[in-house]
Amino acid sequence: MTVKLYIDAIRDAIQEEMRRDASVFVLGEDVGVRGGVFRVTQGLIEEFGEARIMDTPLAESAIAGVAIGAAAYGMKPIAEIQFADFIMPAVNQIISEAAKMRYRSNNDWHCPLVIRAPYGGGVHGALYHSQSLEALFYHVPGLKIVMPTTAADAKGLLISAIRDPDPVLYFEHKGMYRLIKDDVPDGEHTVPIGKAAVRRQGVDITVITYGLMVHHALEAAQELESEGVSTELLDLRTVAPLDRDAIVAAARKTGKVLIVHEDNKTGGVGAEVSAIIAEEALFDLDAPIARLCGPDIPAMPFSPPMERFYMLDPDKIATAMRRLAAF
Amino acid sequence: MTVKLYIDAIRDAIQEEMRRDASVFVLGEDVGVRGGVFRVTQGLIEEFGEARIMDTPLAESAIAGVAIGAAAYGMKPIAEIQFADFIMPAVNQIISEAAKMRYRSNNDWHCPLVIRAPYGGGVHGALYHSQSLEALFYHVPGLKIVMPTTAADAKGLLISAIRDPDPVLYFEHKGMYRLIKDDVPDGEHTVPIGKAAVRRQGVDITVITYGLMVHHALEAAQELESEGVSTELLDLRTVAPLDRDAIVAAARKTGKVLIVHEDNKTGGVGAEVSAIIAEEALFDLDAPIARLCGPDIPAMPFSPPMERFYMLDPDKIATAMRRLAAF
Amino acid sequence: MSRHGELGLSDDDVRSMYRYMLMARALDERLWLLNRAGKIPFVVSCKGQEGAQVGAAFALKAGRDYVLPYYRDLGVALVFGQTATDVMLSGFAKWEDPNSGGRQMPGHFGSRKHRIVTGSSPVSTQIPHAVGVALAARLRGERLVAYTSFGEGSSNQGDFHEACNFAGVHRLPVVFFCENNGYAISVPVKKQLGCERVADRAAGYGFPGVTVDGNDVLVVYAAMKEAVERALRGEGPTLVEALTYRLNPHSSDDDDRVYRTREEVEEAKSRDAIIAFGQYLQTQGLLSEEAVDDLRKEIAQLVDAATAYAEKASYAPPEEALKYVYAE
Amino acid sequence: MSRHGELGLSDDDVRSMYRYMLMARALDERLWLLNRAGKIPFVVSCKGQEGAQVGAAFALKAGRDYVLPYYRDLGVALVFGQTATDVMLSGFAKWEDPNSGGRQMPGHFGSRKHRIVTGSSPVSTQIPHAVGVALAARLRGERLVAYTSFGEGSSNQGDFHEACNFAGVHRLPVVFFCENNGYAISVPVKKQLGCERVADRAAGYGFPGVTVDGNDVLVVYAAMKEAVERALRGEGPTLVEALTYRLNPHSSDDDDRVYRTREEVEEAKSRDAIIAFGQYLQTQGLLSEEAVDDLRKEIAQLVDAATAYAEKASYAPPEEALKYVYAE
Ligand SMILES: Cc1ncc(C[n+]2csc(CCOP(=O)(O)OP(=O)(O)O)c2C)c(N)n1
Ligand SMILES: Cc1ncc(C[n+]2csc(CCOP(=O)(O)OP(=O)(O)O)c2C)c(N)n1
Ligand SMILES: [Mg+2]
Ligand SMILES: [Mg+2]
Repeated sequence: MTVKLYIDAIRDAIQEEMRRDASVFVLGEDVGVRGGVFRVTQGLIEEFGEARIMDTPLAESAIAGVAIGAAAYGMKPIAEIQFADFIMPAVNQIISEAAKMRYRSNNDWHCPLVIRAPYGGGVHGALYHSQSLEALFYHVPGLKIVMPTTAADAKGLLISAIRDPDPVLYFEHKGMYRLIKDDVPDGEHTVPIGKAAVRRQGVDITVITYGLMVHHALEAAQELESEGVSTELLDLRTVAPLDRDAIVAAARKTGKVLIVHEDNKTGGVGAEVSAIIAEEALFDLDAPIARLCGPDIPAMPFSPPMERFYMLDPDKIATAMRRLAAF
Repeated sequence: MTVKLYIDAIRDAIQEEMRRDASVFVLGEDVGVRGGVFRVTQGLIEEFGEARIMDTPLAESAIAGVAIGAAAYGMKPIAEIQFADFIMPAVNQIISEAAKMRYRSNNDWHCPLVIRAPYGGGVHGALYHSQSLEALFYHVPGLKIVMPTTAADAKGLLISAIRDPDPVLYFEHKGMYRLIKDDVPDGEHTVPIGKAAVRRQGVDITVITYGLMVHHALEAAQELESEGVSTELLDLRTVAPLDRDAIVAAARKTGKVLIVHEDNKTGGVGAEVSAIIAEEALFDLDAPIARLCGPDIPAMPFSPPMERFYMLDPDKIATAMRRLAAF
Repeated sequence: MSRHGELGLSDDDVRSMYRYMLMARALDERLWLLNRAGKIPFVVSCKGQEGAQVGAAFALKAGRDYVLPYYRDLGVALVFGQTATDVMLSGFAKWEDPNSGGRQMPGHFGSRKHRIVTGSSPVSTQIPHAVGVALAARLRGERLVAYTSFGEGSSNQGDFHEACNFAGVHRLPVVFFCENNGYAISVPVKKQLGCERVADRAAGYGFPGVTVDGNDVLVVYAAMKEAVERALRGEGPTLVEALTYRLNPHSSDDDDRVYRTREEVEEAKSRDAIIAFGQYLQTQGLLSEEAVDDLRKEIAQLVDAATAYAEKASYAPPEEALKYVYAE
Repeated sequence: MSRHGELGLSDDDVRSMYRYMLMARALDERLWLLNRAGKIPFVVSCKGQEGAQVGAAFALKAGRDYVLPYYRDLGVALVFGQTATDVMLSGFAKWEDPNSGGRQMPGHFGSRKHRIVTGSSPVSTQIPHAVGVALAARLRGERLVAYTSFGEGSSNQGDFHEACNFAGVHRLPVVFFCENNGYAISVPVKKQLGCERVADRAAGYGFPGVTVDGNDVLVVYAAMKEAVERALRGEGPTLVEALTYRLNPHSSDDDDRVYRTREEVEEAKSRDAIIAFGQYLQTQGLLSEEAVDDLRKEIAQLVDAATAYAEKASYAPPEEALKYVYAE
């Protein structure tokens, strides 16, 4: 175990897998000598050379499409999209192609591809460098989406994603890169895709969330603990496919559920989580299923007061938790 | 009132608005002399000429992007995407641009654009000519999405969409073009965007759906009526923004809700509908909120038995309704 | 020396090419008939483009090269190993269809064992895939060519541009093959392309672009051969544009009478590569009229047998639809 | 006659051009300082490209033409009517920012009254918009030019290709202006473009493409003037590529030392259009050294005042974030 920054855990996973498996390579904008605009791939070009740490032209549909072709051939590409917001031009390749390649060929062709993209706000990124994009993809059969919360998961889920025989979107919160650090197992460490994690046990209310919001919710839960409210906190970790069993169990445990995400509310991952609970655990509920999410505005403004207005924080979450506990 | 086919009602709406307002024009693939691959725009080039019924190059991002530019200038473009499945290359233009133009300019620039796209299956369209695409967009603030069920709504919602000051996606079910006909008011006829319609009053169970499934559900409801089960049937008509009041009222009325859609289940419009009910009407419910949707497979296969397996029909819906009624 | 001899093609080669052209034509015509008889729901036709396709495919090497053909490229799929039965199984959407198990429409080729990469319906998405295959092969040290084809209308998609440029920057062994048949469904090339020739676009990616007569099989072969050799020498991609014509409507759902004259279609029929190549073989004394008749008969029997087999074959059970969303 | 006189530019015109260049430079430098002082969170720089921008903008006509500039095109925004105060309000993300009310980062220009169409961050999306504006104007019978700019890296996006082709097919009055500064963030042009010059791409869309020295303001103006006149004559689009250099890192978040040498940057500084154009004006006797000093002082005062105003101006109230998702 070594305490690592979230960003370093991501780099470690790439580096270890590249050493282990010659099929793994990285492609994206500025991933080479620049080491990525966030420095995730820093130093890798020195070790692996520019053939395996490849600066691409500025063209996301090609980044995804070329990676898909390489994956079909049998490589294991890790494509970096510089900001999740810029994955939009690649949507056709991701949804029409990567997600459907195995299915449409009746299992003959496969697409073992990882697409990494920094998402999330609170970093003065304004409308187009702050968005959460999981709602765009989590309804697409054939894709998997992981959104790690801890450095340990960042490493373990990335290694699992690279080894996965199907396309995996790996969304990393840019606000967490240098904010979050925790114990990461040294060497080979995988975290199963599709499994949520209970981050805190409790009996009064259940909070279901993922990504940066897990940390905010943990802070809020601590505050509520001091007020006598005990919180069960489920970190989804994978948002597609969702861990139905864990969701239902967490909801049943307290009968009061608050779903939290940074992404806009309508049609977000929280909608499906709520629907799963309403489908499978309705009679265990003691309160309406609450959601606390980003407001339904196109994206997060640049000006600090409006950005803060958009972003959730421990206070806002604690308020929603109190309301639920008091129900 | 004249009985009209669904497809003719769409054409009427375009024609009448083009006569009324010189800003309205149509662009898309094969919309000109071919009249569209489904013949929606048949005859329009003869009346309006090729400047206003414009065959574009085969490039959806340009179709959307050029239409956005024209809308910003002050025109009212109606862009046709030949099959909803092929809207994917235009996602960046629709989500990053059309949806955010007003917001990002602080109300200075507007994008009064309609994008029409035939969706839906059961027509031997296979994986890429059958999909329902609303889940890709309904979570995007800044977009509106209408999915008319009747010929009257097809006309009224299209006229409303054309006059709307913001971008509207207009999804028309290709299986309904020549299957559905009903009374359409002659001349100017608008249907408000954002308002659902109660298609059938009932007291035992509530079915909430939209598009072709409304017709299947009506058939199923009739069957159940004969078995003594009375169905409240809500046709959403607009899937973004959803008519929350109508959804909550319909759920409250019977306490037993079945949500039906052709689109895949996970993360579909039904997820948000369920979440709204779980949020606002939980204690009025007498049964878990049920969803009957397309299975979570990438898309609808070509071979007839597998296509039928994917598609919902009155029988499958009736079965789900019976189960709910018996709960 | 004969024209084909100069290109390094043996007499057997050109006879074989002709046979593939006839086979593609026969399959296409049968599928069309089956559609009109209500037996199969959809066909997209290669008719008129077989010469360009077979000319292109013969410059490649099945087993070594990867192909990412578009929906009309039946000729290429056949040269790369698909059989008449495979094609019919796909037409009837049967379980044994090697392309998709009946999941996709006909014309959506794919089989790993033949190095035919699975294709979809949205046009041009295969073009970056071909670049990816070429890149991957280089990373693995495998010497091969990735071939991908598309129509002239499809060369207007962003994916064409992004893929060509990517291949140009990295000098990857890709051949971009455009079958310019003058129409994208109803839209004539004048309304599709700002430029005269799709090949004019290659200069924007730093590699050669050539336009050839797609009705002259040997001219197509020659251009493709040069492109393949360039690619194998590590000199990068080539864009080859074959001028051809689609003799049928766009698909079995189309009616081409509203957008082109019968005279135009008839005139194009007279320039059919199958006629021209047949005459060439006869002039060269490589195929008597009799031999052609025999060949046609043999092919007709193959197509009959394939049709009978495919018609009787079973559909995938409905629940098969749930399989292979992910690895199992 | 003087070079500028031959181009139809008056002495006042060229003095005005120089003033805009200095103004853009001064605003950029101030924004950069404010960023380094922690007062504004982000800047994207025009430094080094002002000459190309002002040269381009002067060939257009504010009030008549529409511009769809990319994030570096501060020079164009100024010529089209944005003021120093506007720019500073945007830098400080204040409510009065005419571009976005503080919603967007600086460099995301937009104001309806100046016919500057609102821009976003994903590169190249504005290029089809420009084509749409041109198309709409033609439909309305309004005679104008739509100008849009982008970097050379951004010319690799599918939207560039689709938009250029659309404009080419319909011979629309668009000028595509590429500011080729040699890098897309860290990636040099060699790894971006398969071709030598972005202008090589124009042939693929059937319209002229020219490459000019972006450090020579009058050469840029001349090329743009010709493009604008062509457009107004109904002869369609032109692609103008200006070879230029970005003197600053990509943005205030970038560090360019890892990907280019200091020597290269210093060398580029010596070729700065502002120096060259200043010398030209002096040689022509249009601007004494003294006059330049006065001009710089006047501009510095304007920038000071704008900064002071913007710094004191208020932010939009937080709940403003909820407004204008749809028409209200
Ligand atoms: C992205 C996308 N848009 C639209 C279509 C519908 N479509 C199928 S084929 C076709 C025309 C293709 O024309 P071209 O590229 O010239 O090839 P051809 O069919 O003439 O061989 C169109 C518009 C599609 N398949 N994919
Ligand atoms: C679609 C998209 N992908 C990535 C980015 C991130 N990004 C912003 S600017 C830039 C480089 C642009 O280079 P170029 O087009 O040459 O313009 P320059 O900045 O050099 O003027 C990149 C990669 C973006 N804004 N949009
Ligand atoms: Mg064609
Ligand atoms: Mg650049």
